[in-house]
Order: sequence, then C-alpha cells, then structure tokens
Amino acid sequence: MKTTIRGLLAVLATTTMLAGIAEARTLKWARSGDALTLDPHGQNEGPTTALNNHIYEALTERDHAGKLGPALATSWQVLPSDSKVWEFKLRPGVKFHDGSPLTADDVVFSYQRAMQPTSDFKGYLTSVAEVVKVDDLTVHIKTKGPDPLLVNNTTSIMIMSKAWAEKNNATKAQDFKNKEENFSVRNAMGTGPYTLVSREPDVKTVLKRNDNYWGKGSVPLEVSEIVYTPIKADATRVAALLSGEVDFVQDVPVQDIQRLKGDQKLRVTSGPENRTIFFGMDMGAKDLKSDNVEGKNPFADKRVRQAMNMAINRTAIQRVVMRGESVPTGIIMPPFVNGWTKELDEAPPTDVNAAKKLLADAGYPNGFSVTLHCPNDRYVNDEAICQAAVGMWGAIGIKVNLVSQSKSIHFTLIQKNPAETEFYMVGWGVPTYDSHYIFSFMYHTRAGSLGSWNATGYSNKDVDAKIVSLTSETDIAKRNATIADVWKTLKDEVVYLPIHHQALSYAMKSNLDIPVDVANTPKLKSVVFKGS
Amino acid sequence: MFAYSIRSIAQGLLVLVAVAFIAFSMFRFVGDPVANMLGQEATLQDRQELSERLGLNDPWPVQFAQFIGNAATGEFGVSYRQARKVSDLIKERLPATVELAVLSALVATFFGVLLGVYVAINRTGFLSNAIMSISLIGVSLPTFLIGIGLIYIFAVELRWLPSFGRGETVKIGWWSTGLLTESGRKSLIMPVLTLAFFQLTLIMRLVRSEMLEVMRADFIRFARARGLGERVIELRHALRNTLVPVVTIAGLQLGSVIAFAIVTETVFQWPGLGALFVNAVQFADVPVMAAYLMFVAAVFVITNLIVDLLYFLLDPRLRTGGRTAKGH
Amino acid sequence: MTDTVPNPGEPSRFRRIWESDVMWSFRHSPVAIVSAFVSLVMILGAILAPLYAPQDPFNPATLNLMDGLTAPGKANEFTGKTFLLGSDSQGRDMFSAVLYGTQVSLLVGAASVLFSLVIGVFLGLMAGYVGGKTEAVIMRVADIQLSFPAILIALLIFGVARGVIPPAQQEDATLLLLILAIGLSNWAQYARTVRGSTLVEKNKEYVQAARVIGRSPLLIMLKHILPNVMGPVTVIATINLALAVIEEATLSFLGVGMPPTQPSLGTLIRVGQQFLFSGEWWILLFPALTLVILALAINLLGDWLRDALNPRLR
Amino acid sequence: MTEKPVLEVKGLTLDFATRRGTLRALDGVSFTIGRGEVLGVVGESGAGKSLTGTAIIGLVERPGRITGGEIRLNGQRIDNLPPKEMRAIRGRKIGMIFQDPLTSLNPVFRIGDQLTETLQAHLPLSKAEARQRAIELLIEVGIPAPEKRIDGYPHEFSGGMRQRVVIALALAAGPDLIVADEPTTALDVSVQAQIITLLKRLCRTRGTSVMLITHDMGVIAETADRVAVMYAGRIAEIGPVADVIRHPRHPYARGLMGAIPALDTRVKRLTQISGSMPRLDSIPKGCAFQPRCTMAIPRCSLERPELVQAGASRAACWLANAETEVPA
Repeated sequence: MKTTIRGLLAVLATTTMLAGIAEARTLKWARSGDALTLDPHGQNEGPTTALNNHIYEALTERDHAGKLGPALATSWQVLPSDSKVWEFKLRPGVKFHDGSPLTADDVVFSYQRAMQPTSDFKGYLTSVAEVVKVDDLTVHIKTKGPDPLLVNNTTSIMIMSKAWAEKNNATKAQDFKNKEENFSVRNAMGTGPYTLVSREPDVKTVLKRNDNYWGKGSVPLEVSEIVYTPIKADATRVAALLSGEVDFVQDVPVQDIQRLKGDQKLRVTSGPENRTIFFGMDMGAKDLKSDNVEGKNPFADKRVRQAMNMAINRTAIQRVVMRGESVPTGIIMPPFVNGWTKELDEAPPTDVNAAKKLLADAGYPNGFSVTLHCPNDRYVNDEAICQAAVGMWGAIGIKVNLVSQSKSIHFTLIQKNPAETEFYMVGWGVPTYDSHYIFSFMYHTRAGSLGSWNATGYSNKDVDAKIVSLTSETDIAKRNATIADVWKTLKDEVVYLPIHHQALSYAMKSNLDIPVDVANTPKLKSVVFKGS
Repeated sequence: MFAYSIRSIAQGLLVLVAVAFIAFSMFRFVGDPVANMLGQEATLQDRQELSERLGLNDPWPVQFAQFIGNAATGEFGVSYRQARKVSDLIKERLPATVELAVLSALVATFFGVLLGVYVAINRTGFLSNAIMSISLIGVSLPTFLIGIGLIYIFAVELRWLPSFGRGETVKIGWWSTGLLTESGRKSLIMPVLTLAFFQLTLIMRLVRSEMLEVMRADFIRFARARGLGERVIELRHALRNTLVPVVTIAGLQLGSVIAFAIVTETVFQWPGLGALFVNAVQFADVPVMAAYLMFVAAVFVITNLIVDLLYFLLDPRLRTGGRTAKGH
Repeated sequence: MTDTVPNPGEPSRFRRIWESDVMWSFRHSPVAIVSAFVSLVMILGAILAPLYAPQDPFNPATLNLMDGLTAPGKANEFTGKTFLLGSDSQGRDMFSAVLYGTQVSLLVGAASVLFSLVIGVFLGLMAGYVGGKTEAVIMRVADIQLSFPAILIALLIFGVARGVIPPAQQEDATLLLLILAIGLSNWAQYARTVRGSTLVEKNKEYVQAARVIGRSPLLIMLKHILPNVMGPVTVIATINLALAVIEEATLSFLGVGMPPTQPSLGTLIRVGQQFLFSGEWWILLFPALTLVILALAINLLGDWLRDALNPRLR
Repeated sequence: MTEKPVLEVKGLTLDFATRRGTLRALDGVSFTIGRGEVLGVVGESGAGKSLTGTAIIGLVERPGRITGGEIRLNGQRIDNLPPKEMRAIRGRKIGMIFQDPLTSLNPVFRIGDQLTETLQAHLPLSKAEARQRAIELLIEVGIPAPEKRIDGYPHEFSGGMRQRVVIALALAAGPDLIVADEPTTALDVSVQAQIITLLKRLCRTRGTSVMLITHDMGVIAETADRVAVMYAGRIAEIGPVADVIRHPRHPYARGLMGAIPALDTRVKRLTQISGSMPRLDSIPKGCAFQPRCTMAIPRCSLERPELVQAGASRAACWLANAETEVPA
C-alpha cells in the first residue's frame, strides 16, 4: 500500500513536471559580453563559463550562493587509505545529449584534456598527477601531494563525451592563444540541461531544453529555450529590457537599478559578487617616473600608503558611485574566501586630518603628484571610482593624474615586467574560494609563475615562504592559521588600498526571480516562472 | 575610356596598398594582443611564447609582406579574440552592414534629392524654410544622440520598434537578410534612419545649392526662352545637370556611411562590421581591425570606379571628349 | 566699347563695400543675428568661465563626492548644497562642467579648424601653383581623405598616437591629439577650394608678368590669391568648427576623447548617457543641449555667411 | 510702316528694388518693330539693351520688376500676362538667342531632344513628326548630315555650329519676333559673319522680325533696318540705320558712330567719348549723358529731353534739331 501511494505520487509528480516541461517558454538572456568559445577547456573566463555551464557540467557545482554540491558526481572523498587520492562516485543514468551514457572514461578523458598544455584550465589541476577509472562509475584523481582542497577546483572542469570528441577530432583542448579552432569551439555536446541549437558569436546563441536531463524532477527546468544575446552598450541593454525584447539582463548598470526596480513589470535581484576592487601602487621602485618627487619613492613609505588609505571615503563611493551596490572593505579578499574575517574586512575610518599629518610626517607636507591608471570597461563604474578617489587624494594634497583606458590596454601595463604603471586599479575574483589564490597572484614576489599580478614591487621573503607552504599543508587548522598570519602582515603593510566588494544586480521580467550568482554564472535550469 | 579605367584601377590598387600599410603599421603599435589572449593567470614565459608564435617578434617588413600577401587572397588570419578566421567573421557580418548601409544610402539619396529639389524650387516657402532649419539641426545633432533619442522614444517609451539587433534573419546561401521577416524589417527602421539622417541632410543641401547654381545657367534661361514649362525645366534640365555632382558626392559618401555605421551599430547593437570593429579595437584584435580598414578602403575604391562609370552615363561630355571636355 | 572694369588701384574701397554688403545682409537676417548672438554668448561664456563659474570642475580636489547626483535647484540630501543645473555622479556642478566643457570643445574645435585651415590652404596653394606630380599627389590624397569619413581618420590617427606616446603622457597629450586628429581629417576641403582659385589666378596676366619680372611667385600667390579665397575659406571654417565640435563629441562618445577629469561636452554626454534611464536626466540633457545649440548656432552662422558671400544662391 | 507693328514698346520702365533703394534700370523706353524688320539695339554694357530684350520675352528676374509702360505683341499686351500664358508666347511667338552658344544648350541632352521638346511644347506634333521637323530645321540652319548630328550632344559641335543649333531652336516654333542678344560676340571672328548672314536670311524668308542687340556697330550697319541707341536705361536716338550712322543727332550716338570700324578707323577713334556711363544709383537729373557731353547747355542738367523727331530719326537731345557741326 505504502509503495503504491508513493508510486502514485511519483507518477503524479512526474506528470505535473512533464506538463510544466511541455509548455514552451523562451527566456531571452542578455549581458554585456559573449562567451569567447564553446570549448569547455578553451577559456577560463566568466561569461564563457556562464554560457558553457548550460551545456556542459562538472563533477560538482556551486549554487548561486557559492555552496558546493554534487553534479555529475554524487559523492566524493579523500581515500582514508591514501591522502593523495580523491575518489568520485559518478551519478548513474546520466546521458549525453546524443543519448550515450556518461561513464568514467569520459571523466578521465575530460580531465586529461583539461590538463593539456593548450587548455586554459590546467591551472586548476596543477596538483593532479593522474586521473584513473576504477569502474564505470568511479574515478580516482591522484594528486602529487596531499591536496585537501582539490574538490573546490572540480567545479570548473567540465565533462565532455570522449566518443564525441574523438569522432569530431576535438580531443585536444582548443589552443585559444594560438588562434586555433576545433570542432568544439562552435559545437557543443554535454550532459547539461540545455543543448546547442545555433550560435553566432557576438550576436546570438540559441539553446534548447534537454528533455532527457538527469536533473529533471529535481530542478524546475521550466525554460524550454534560451536565446542568449550579448548587448555591449549599457543603455541599449537596459532599453532592451525596458522595451520587453529581453527577459533577463546581467551586468545591470548600478544607476539604472532604481528605475528598473520602479518598473512594475520588472524585478531586480542583487547580491555580492566574489570580487574585490582595489588600488595597487609601486612601492618597490627606487624612484617613481610619474611623480614630482626627485630621488625617492613616496609609495615606499608606509605612512604615505596609510594616509592614502585613510583619505578614501568608502562610504561616499558606495553611496554615490555604486548607489549602495557594493560593500566597503579594508581587505582585498571577498567574504566568500577561506581566510576572510570581519576584523580583516574592516577599513580604517576616513580621516583627512590624520592623513595629512601622516603625509607631513613622511616628509610630504604639500603632497606630491603621481599618475593613476584605471580601466574604463571592466568593473562596475571603474572609471567613476577612480575619479572619486582622485578627488579624495586631492583633498590631502596628493595630485593624481588619472589615465583611464580600455581593459585591453590597462591590464598590459600591470602584467608587463617591469610593470608600466606605478599606480593602478584592479579587481580580483577568487574562483577557488581560498586565500592562497590571492596570495600567490597578488602578494608573492614576482618570480616565474608566482606574483604575476603583483606590480607593487612588494617582496617579503617570510610571506613568500608561508605562501608556498600553504600548497602542501594538509592540516586545515594549521593552514588556516598561516593564512590568518599572512593576512595580518599584509594588511598592516598596506600593500593595496582596498575599496569594496563588488555587488551584482540582475534585472528581469517580474515573472522571473533569478538570484544573483556569486560567481556571476547564473544557472537558468533553476528558473521558475511565476504567476502562471 | 578603357585606358582611363585601367588608370583608375591602378590608382585604386595603390590606395589599397597605402591603406594596408597604415592598417598594418598602426595596429602593430596599438594594444597588446598577448595580454588579451592570455587569462589572468598567464606567466611571463607564456607571454613570450605566444608573441613568438604570433610572429610578433619578426621584423616589421616581414610582417607587412606577409600581411599584404594574405590580404590579397582575402586572408587576414585568425581573430585574436574569437579564434576564428577573420574572413569568416567578415562574411558573417557583411550582410548586416551592407543591408544597413545600402538602405541608408538609398533612403538618404532618395529623400535627399527629393527634398533638395523641393527646397530649391520653392526657395521661400514656409515648408522649405522648415526643411532647411530641420536639416541644420540634423547636421548639428551627433549621430549617437539621434540614435539614443530614437531608442528612448520608439523602443522604451512607445515600444513600437525593437531597440537593438537585426530581429529574425533568413539565410540565403551564406547571406543573411532581415528584409524577409517582419521583425527584421522593423529592426532596420531606426538604425537606417539614424544612419541616413546626416547623409540625407548633406545630399539635400548639396542638391539645393547645385540646383540653384544650375538654375542660373544660361541653358536654363534659354530653355525658359524657348517656352518650356517651369516643371520641365526644373525636373528635366536642371535636375539632370545637378545629378552629376550629386552622384559623385553621394557615391563617395558610401564610404562615409559605412564608417558612420560604427557609431550607429554601436548604439543599436547591430551585428555588422562596425560593431565588429569597435569590439576589435577594444580587444586590440589586430587582424579584424586590419581587415575592416581594408574593407573600407576596398569600398572606397569600388565606389570610386562606379562613380566614374556613372559619370560616363550621366555626362555625355565625358563619353567622347574624355575628362578634359570643356564644361559649362 | 569703353572699359568699365573698376579701377584696380582701390582695393580698400572694394573691400569696404564688400564688408558693408555682408554687414547689410547681417543686419537684415534675424537668424544670423540670433545665431551670432548665441555663438558669442556661448564662446564668451566659456572663455570667461573661470571668472564666474561656481566651481573648477577640472580640479578633482574641489569636488565632494557626497554632493553627487543632486537635481537642478534642489538641495543635496547629505550636504544640503544646491546646484543650478544639478550635479553629476562625482559631485561636479553641472553648470560649471558645461561651461568648462564648452571651453574645451571650442578650444579643440577652433584649434583643429585653424590647423586644418593652415595645412589645407598651404597644400591647396602648392597643388594649384606647382602643378604636375605634386598636384596629382596632393589632390589624390585629398580625394581619399574626403571619401574616408573624418571620424574614421581621426580614430586611426588617435590609434597611432596612442601606440606611439607612452601611456603616462597620454592624458596631457589628449587635447593636442584631438586637435591633431580632427585637424588632419578635415584639411582636404580647404585644399580643394584654394587649389581651384589658384588655378584660375595662376594664369592671369599679372601673375605671369610677375613671374617674368622674377618676383617670388609664391609671395604673389599669397598676396593675390589668399584674399580671393578668404570668403569660401571662412565659410568652410565656420561650418567645420561646428563639425569639429561634433566630431570631438563623437570621438569622446566612442571613448577616445577627453578624459572625464577634464570633460569636454562630448565626454559629459558620454558620461551622462549612462544616466538616460536612471532619472538623473540633467547629467545628459544640459551638455547635450549645449552641444546641439552651439553646433546649430555656428552652423546657422556659417550657412548665412555662405549665402551672404555668395548672394546669387539666395 | 502702314502695317501694324509686330512689337510695340511704350514707356517701358524697369526697376530693381535693392536695399539701398530702387534703381531704375529702364526709364521710359519706347520703340516699335515692324513685320520683317530688323531693329538693331546698341549701347555700352549696362545701358539696358539686354534688359529690354529680357523684358520683352518676360524673363526679368528678381529683384527686377516692370513698373511702368507696356509691351504689345501684335497688338496684344504681353507684359502683364500670367506666367502660363506668357510661357506659351515664349518660343512660339518670340524666340530668343543668347550670347554664348556654348552655354545656351543643355550639355546633357542630345540636341535633337532639345529641338523636339521645344517643338512639342508649342506645336501639336508627334514625336516622329517633331523629329522630322527638327531635321528640317537643322538643314535650314546649315548643319551638315543632320540625320546623324541630331543625336549628337552639344559638346560635339563647334561654337558656330552650336549657335546655328540655337538659332534653329529659337526659330523652331516659327515666332514672329526673334530677340537676338549679342548672338555673335562669343564666336570666332571668322564665323561671326556667317551666323549674322544666316540669321538675316532665315528671318527674311520667314518674315520674322528681329531685335538685334549688339555693341558692334558694324553688324548693325550690315544687318539692321533701323537702330536704337541706348544710354543709361533710355533710348538716346532711334531711326533708320543709314540716317543714324550718317547723321547722328544725339552727341552720344555721334560718339558711338565714331567707333564704327571703318577704313579711317584711326582718325575716328579720337572721337571716342571720355568718361564712363553713370552707375544706376547716380544717374544725374536731366539728361543722363550731360556730364560727359561736350555740348551740354545749362538746360541739360535741369530738364530731361524727350525723343523728338530730327530728320528721319528721333533723338532725345535738346540740341537734336540744332544744326551743329560735328566737331571733328
């Protein structure tokens, strides 16, 4: 009896589900930029991942709040017998879009593909020594040393069909840098909730619901068709939503949020992004080229850095420039990251007089002048933030010349060695949710693959050693203690001038309610249409 | 005429090479493709390796020679950003720009000539003055403001017309057209008007002044003295003579229409070459930028040739006497 | 028949009449008077801005971010300050910003027009006078130049300069770059006009005679031809001033113009455009209106001037 | 002259409204032209010769306006006709020939088209008939191989040939009067005589009257029946050619006759008049010629002389009938 009721309920559930599914509902999705490629291992870039995630899936996935959960793998663990082996149990019954079943062979193949030199995702798997199939639904990932945090990286490695890749000669990950194109760049076949219908890069990509999706029943899957359109100009994008041509807009300009919120036909959701905006300055150089101080580098003096940090009125930036769509901070680490604490996050209070005094103590009673480089098309109101900060530094006597340009030029200045900027803005996201990612890129002495974004000239042997030690530390508590220790030093040194954690807003028709995804990769399979 | 055509073509080729050099040399120094193509985790070694592979370390004459050689075969390499062949990208985007530009040029020429003739004939009428004033406002309004204004009125407030894109397109071979669907046609209206407006005012004012100039010509007085009707004189004798310079300017303006499409396409998110170019500039996508510049140059050379041919059709003096025939 | 050609020995009288003709036409054209008045007010207003503008919008230290986004005439909710035309998102007084922006736009416009005028007139004289290959090359380049829209040429020039000038100096160079880019993209029209007149004058007897005597022909060209082409050149220059102002705005709109710390009208519009839907209409409207009115006034003036100097077209 | 004159001009006054006030360009011009008669009109530039011709054919352009007098064609008043009716007269009743054949023909139309359109504008002819008439006209004006040349463009003709075409056009609809405004001035000296002969012959055979405007007294002497001498918008003297040439009554006419190129040119040149014609805004009171007149009497600067009979001619001079010897 019990079983029959349950069976009945199941049937009922399925039929209602099917009824829901049967209804054709198109969702027109717009954002500022297009995916660069459909090759799941071609480009490690936000918009690319956001689109590809609808076609391909990884072993694990994060929900919109950043919480790790199962996807193609149902469970995972470090083998108790061997701390260097991660075991993943695959979800049974998963089918690719072409109907073939997902097996451990596909996972092994995909990981090997992602680890190829041409892959843009190899960075996530540097600790991996080997991926082996145990049985059809079990995979072992063997690491070079113990890697307790490896599972965090598996969300980014999407799984392809080995047979499909072999058939279409796409077994090699696209070498994006080398202008290479393969079948998988414009074609895609995964296990995801949507299948590719057509794609015109930079114009339009159409996806159709995968009616054999394994998650059917556990996710709403109400959107039967996704029309993805990149619309670059802010005003046009907002206009498209206001005029009803698109249903869902990412990258909503902060100044338009109020207007959109006020529109009865629209809904706006907001939330923090896993990204922090800050300024960096060259404290390592003997003398700055762009300043008016001869023979010494004002940035080398910690008091100057402190003064500049105190001069920034973060609340004003949040209120006026960001219209509340940001969280002021005193650390360049988003709250999602392992190592974040409320104390670290605290910014010094704005104090112009104290700042002036510090400047005077440092020997610059009349301030100095310097050039600031700023991107104007990368972060939310990046240029306006720079302008505001320039005014605030002006108030303590530091005359800052602002040069704002496209990200394509801006990032070059920072990445060159030696860097071609002495004062710059950067925003940093942390896909691994761990402080080490920030340390190794932003704080470690510039050497080889380490510190490649550290254009400050900051170099601290002790800190460097601690950063390196994090990669092989298996004792989580000890590791976290090191992280806290390193952050304390770094914050005290005022290596960067943090501004805020960037917030995101999505705008959509009022019958939708898509929460902001912390990684800014919304998952439309979860979309539920309301009031119908 | 044959020799003349040969000379025109030779000159055109020279122009193309010159523009190719400009295209090549300027974009060699602008931006840094390497930084764009590598993600945020790139190491210095990655960067050097990539420069080497892209041939960015070769001496520039070698790069230029390669560039010319490839350009001659329509080959501009692979887009740094999209990792696709530029020739494919151009082919994909060309229909959108051509439909927009040609329609705009037609609208501008047709209404430009029509209004120009009207205001030239009715020099003092109220409507003429109104048209002339509006045309001046048109010249004084930047294209992007017109586009933004149209979007605001017709897409956002009235919701009559789509605010961006081409709508539904139909593929005919490799060509995609928006003319065969309703949404495609609706999508064309605002961009075409935006793009046409400036050219329209230009052509209108040109037609007006040329026409007034022609109306002062002796043969017009003589035509009057022969008792021909005023309309016949205006629409047959004067207009036909006006058309020669107008065709020249209008023809040469096609290049300008295509380049102004950069702004229009940006405002309306029109998936054409202009938008491709702006995107390319943003990412310092050298091959795409170079190809676009060459495309504009090619359009210039071709329209020049067509204009020359039209000359022969419109002005009989050139058919026999060559270009040096004594003009009026 | 008796020769009724006016005595060539009285250029000043001829000039006086010519000028008075223009003046007469001016006095009797309300459009000309209004547009001249508007242009004058805007030009003077912009030049004298530092004397009366409430704020120096180019000095970021004088801006208070908390003043930002104040509606025209309303008090700011945090600081209580009011602004005649409101304030932008940086707390910049829009009235001052528009004044200084007009100043920058006019500076770029006037300087680039002067620049292209000098180049164009010089090349036109060269082409007309020297003839042969020089003429062919100059005029061919002018043809190409004319068929490539100024905006594209300016973008290209800008791009080249951006690659050549080190990034740190780019901001200081932007103004000069704009002048250079817009100036270089507009010289061809002058060259054409001047060449035409030069060709006509070149074959006149007095030039031939002067050649025979061995007087510097170029000097003669400058002395005799320049006055003859001043009319058309003035008309082109006036209309080009309006075009240059618009071109600057378009370049700024595409993001290669003046930086937002030293905003021209175009930059103000680019920035203001972001507020199109957000209710802060004044950030876009006032600069846009100023630009359109300025361009319109100058255009009307140029239009009138063309008719006045070329009365048969009226 | 018992027959009713073809053209009768009575007290024709024409003003130019300028911003400095009204300028009187024609002041009480009166004359007649009989059927088949050739009236020569002479005077220096600005005397009002061409303006008179333009007024007759009704093509005075703004700001010029007929403010007084009347013009009658075959007794019918034509100066105040509505434009449409006047148009029917132009070409049909009055033909006009302009000075420059190079500019009188529309360069972009075949001469045949220009002929047929004129014919069809005035005569009920079919296209084929009009073409046939056109060929006949070309034969009449002496164009060789007219069947072929009819499809030629104006630039394919020499200056003299073009003026022949112009004459054909003026005569096409068989007008009663031809106004020929300096028809040979722009031509080579070698063909001038041919054209004048042709014009004269055609008009004689058709009985067409001619108003021949020229500043060439030689042409007048050979061609005209009567001559009118104009000065500062007025007729100074009018009469039979032989009489005016041999016995000019008006001192201005006398000076003018001195300028006829003849065998004894060198001697006669000395009699040329010093000074120049007054500008329209400064025509003196009384006799317009008085400031330059060597024989002026006080009355000349006070009262304006009307045309009075003096011998076979009529002259506007207080001393017209005083038998004063011409100073040598």
